[in-house]
Amino acid sequence: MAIDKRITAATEALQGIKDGATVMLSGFGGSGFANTLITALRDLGRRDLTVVANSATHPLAKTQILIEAKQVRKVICSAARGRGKELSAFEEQWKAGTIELEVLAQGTFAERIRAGGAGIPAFYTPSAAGTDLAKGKEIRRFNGRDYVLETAIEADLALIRGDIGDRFGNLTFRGSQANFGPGMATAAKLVIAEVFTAQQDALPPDRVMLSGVFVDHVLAVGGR
Amino acid sequence: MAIDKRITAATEALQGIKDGATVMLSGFGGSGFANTLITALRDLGRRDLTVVANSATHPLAKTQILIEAKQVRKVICSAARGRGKELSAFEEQWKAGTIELEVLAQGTFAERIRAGGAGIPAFYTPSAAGTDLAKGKEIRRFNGRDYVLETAIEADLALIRGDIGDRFGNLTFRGSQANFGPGMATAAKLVIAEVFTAQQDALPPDRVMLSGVFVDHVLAVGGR
Amino acid sequence: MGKLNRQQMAWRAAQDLQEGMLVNLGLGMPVACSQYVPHGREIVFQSENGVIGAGPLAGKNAADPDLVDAGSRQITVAVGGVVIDSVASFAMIRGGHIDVTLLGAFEVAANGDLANWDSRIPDKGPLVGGAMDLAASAKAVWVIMEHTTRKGGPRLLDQCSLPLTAPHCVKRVYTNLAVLSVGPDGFTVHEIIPGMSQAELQAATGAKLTFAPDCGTINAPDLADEE
Amino acid sequence: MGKLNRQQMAWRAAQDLQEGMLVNLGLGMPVACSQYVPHGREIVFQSENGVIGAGPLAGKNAADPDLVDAGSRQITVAVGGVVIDSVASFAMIRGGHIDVTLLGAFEVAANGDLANWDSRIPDKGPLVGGAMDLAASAKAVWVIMEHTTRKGGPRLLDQCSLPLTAPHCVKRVYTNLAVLSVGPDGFTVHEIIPGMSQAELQAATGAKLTFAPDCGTINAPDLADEE
Repeated sequence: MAIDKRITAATEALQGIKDGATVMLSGFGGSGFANTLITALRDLGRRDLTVVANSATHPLAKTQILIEAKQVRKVICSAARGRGKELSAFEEQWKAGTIELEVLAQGTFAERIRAGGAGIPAFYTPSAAGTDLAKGKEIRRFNGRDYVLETAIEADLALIRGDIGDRFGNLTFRGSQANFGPGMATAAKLVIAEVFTAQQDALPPDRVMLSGVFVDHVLAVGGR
Repeated sequence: MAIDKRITAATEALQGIKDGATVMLSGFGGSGFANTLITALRDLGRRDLTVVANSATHPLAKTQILIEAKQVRKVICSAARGRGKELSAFEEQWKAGTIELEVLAQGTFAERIRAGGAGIPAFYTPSAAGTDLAKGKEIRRFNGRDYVLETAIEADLALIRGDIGDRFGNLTFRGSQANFGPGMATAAKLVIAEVFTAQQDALPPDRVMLSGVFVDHVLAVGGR
Repeated sequence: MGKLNRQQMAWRAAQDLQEGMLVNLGLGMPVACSQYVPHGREIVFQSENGVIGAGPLAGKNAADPDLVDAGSRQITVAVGGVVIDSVASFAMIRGGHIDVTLLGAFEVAANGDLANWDSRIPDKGPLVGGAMDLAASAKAVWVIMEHTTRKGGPRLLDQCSLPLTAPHCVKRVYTNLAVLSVGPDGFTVHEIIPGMSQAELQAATGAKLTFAPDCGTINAPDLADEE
Repeated sequence: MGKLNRQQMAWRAAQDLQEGMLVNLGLGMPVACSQYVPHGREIVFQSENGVIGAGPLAGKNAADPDLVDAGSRQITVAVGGVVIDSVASFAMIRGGHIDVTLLGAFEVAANGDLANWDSRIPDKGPLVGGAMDLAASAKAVWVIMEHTTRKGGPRLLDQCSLPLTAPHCVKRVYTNLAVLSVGPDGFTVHEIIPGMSQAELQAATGAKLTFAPDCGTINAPDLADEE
C-alpha cells in the first residue's frame, strides 16, 4: 500500500456530493477551468448547488452547463456579465429570480476563499468600502480608514485544473493556470484536480506548485 | 538604464532607517537569517528599534548583537527563551525591564506579518483563544467558537535571506530558508535581501520563489 | 482642434510611467499603454490574474491559451517576470504594492471618487472584477477616459451619478482633451489639446477646473486608432 | 511492572498513525515517532517551518544547515514533499489540514485542556512557538508525556494548573503507563502497561479514570532509550 491519489474517472469520487453542496470552480480568462470535472458534476445531477467561481458566465468555462441544467441555486463571483448583448444562461435565471447572486470585488472573492482554507473566520478589507457592495456589511475604522468585514468561504467540493500531478496529489500549473485553484484547494472538504498528465513518480520539491496535502484525487485528462 | 537592484554594500541602502524604526528579521532554526545585513544594521547604530523576528534568542541569528548593543526597545516574536540555563542577552534586558516583549503564537506572528503585506488591517484567529495570550484582546464568536482579533504588523525595514537573486530582485530559497522571508518582504517599506549570489540575468519564471516586486535591494554575500 | 484618439490617450498616459514602477493596466485603453512606454524604460506590468511582469501579446505561433492576462488575451511573460496565483496577486494589490493602476472609467468626481464598474446596463449581470481592489489600494490611481459621454455630457463631475468603485482614489485623469490631476481643490488642468481654450474645456466639464500656472499643450504623435 | 521508556512511548503513539495522514510532530518525544511508523505505511510529516513531507535526519554528508525542521534538526525532504514558507505553513495548520498533531505536554485536563508551553521557569523568556496554532486547529491533538511529574505528582488532572496552550483540544494521551482517550466523560483508559492494576493507575492520576470494557495491555518492543 502506498499513497496514490490518481483516479481514472471522477464519478465515484463525486458520489458523496449532495444536493445543496457548495462547489468551488477554478479558472480565469480561459485558463485553469476543470471542464472535464464540471461535466462529470453536471452528469451527477445534484441540484441546489452554490457555485463559487470568479465568473458566472465565462464562455470557455463549463460553469454554464451547470446553470443551463438548472442545478445552481446561487453563484458567488466577481463577474456575472455575459459578453454578448443577449443574456447568458446565468443572466436569464438571475433576471427571472431563480438564481441568487453574491457579487464581490475579485480580491475579496479570493481572500474569502483563502480565509476559508487558512482558518481565518473573518477579516477586514479596504476593497468596496464606500461602495454599494459594502451595503449591509459591518464597517470598522482602523488608522483613520474604513474597512469592510468579510467572512471565510468554505466548500464541500473544489474542482481545479493543473498541468502535471503525481501520486501524492502534488500539482504543477502552466502559464496562468493556477489563478484560484490553489486557494480553492485549501478551502474545500473534497478536492479533485484534473491535469494534463498524472505520474506515479513524485514531482521534485522544486517543481511542486501546490502541495498534494490539499488534493484528494487527481484525474489525467490530457488537453494541454 | 534598466532595473538593477543589486548592491555591493548595505550601508547606503540603510541610511534612511531612523531611531525607533520597526525591523523585520527572517530566519528559523538556523536557516534564512540575514546575518550580514543585521551586522550592517548594528553598525549603523540606530536605537530604540522594534525587532520583529520569530526568535529573540536563536544562537545562530545575529539578532542578539542588536540586543547586546542596546539598540532594541521592543521584540515581537513567538520564542523568547534562550537555550542555556544562563539568561540570554534578551532575557537579561527583558528581566531588567529595559526591553519590551510581545509574544505571539507563531502562526499569529506569521499571519499578522502577512496581513501587513496584504492590506488586511485585522483578522480573527482561533490560535491562543482561551489562553493567557488572548488576555486584553478582543474576542468574537463565529459559528459557535471564540476567535481573537489580531492586527497587521508592518515594518520600516525587512532584512531577509535568499539563495539566488537577480537584477529584478527576484529570489530563490534553498531548503527551508524561506520561512518568514517572503511574508516579511511584503510587509516592509524597505526590503533588503542577502543572497548567496546575485546575477544580472533574470531567473526563469519557474524558479522565482519571491517576486522582485517585493525586494528593493539584493546583496550577494556568499556563504551557502 | 484635434481631440486625441484612443491610442494617443494611451500614449500620453504611458509617458508618465517611470522606470521600475509596478503598474496594473485595466481593460480597454489602459492595456494599450504598455506599447507606448518610452524605449528603454523598464516597467513591471501586473495582471491581476497573477502575471507579475506581463510581456507583449503572444504571436500566433507562441500563443498559449493557458497564459492569459486579466483581459483574457494570450500574452507572454516578460524577462524577470513570474506567475503567482490569484490569492497572492490580490494580496499584492491590496497590500499597496502597485505603484500605479491605470483604469478606464465612466465618471470621476472632483473629490477623487471613481465610478467604473456599473454603467447600469438593463438586465445584464454586474461585472466588478478587480477594479475595486485596485482602486482602493494602489499607491496611485490614474484614469484614462473620454472627456465626455457619447451624448456630450460631462464625465468629470462634482459628484458621481453612477455607483462608486472606490471613494477618493483618483490622482490623475487622461482624457481626449486634457491631462488633469485631482487634489484637495478638485481638478487641476496641466495640459490641453492644441487649439482648445480653457473656457471650451471648462464647458465640457461638470466640475470647476483650476488651470495650473504652467498649463501646456499635449503634443501627441500621429497614431492610428486601432479599435 | 515496566514503565515505558521514551522510545517505547513514541513507538506506541506511532502505531496509531494511519496511511496518508498529514502529521505534525512536536519537539522531544513526538519527533521520535517518525522512526516507528509500521513499515510501508506512508505518512506525510509536516514541520511547521514549512517542510511538507519531512524525511529522516540528514546523514553527516548530506546535512545542510539550510534545511531544518521545527526543532532545528538538519533533515531531508521525503519523496513527494515540498517546502513552503511559514505564512503558508501556518495557514495549512490553522486551516485544519493537519490530521494529527502529536505534542509533548506538562498537563492535560479531563476536559481536553492542554498546558505545554509555560512551565514557569523563573526569569527565562516565554517560548510559545507553533504549539498554540497546532493545538487550536489540528483535526486531532494527541499528547505524549510521562504520566507523572519527576516528583511523582499527576499530569492528568481535573483542571490544568499551568497556563493553557489551548482549551478542549486533546483527544488522546500516550503516557509511560497507559493509552487514554479524552471525551465528554473525561479520561478513558484503553491500554495499561503489563503488571499495573487499574487502581495503581488511578492512584497516579489526578482525575477520575474510566476503563474501556476492552481495556488491554501495551505490548511495546524492547527499545533502548536514546536520550
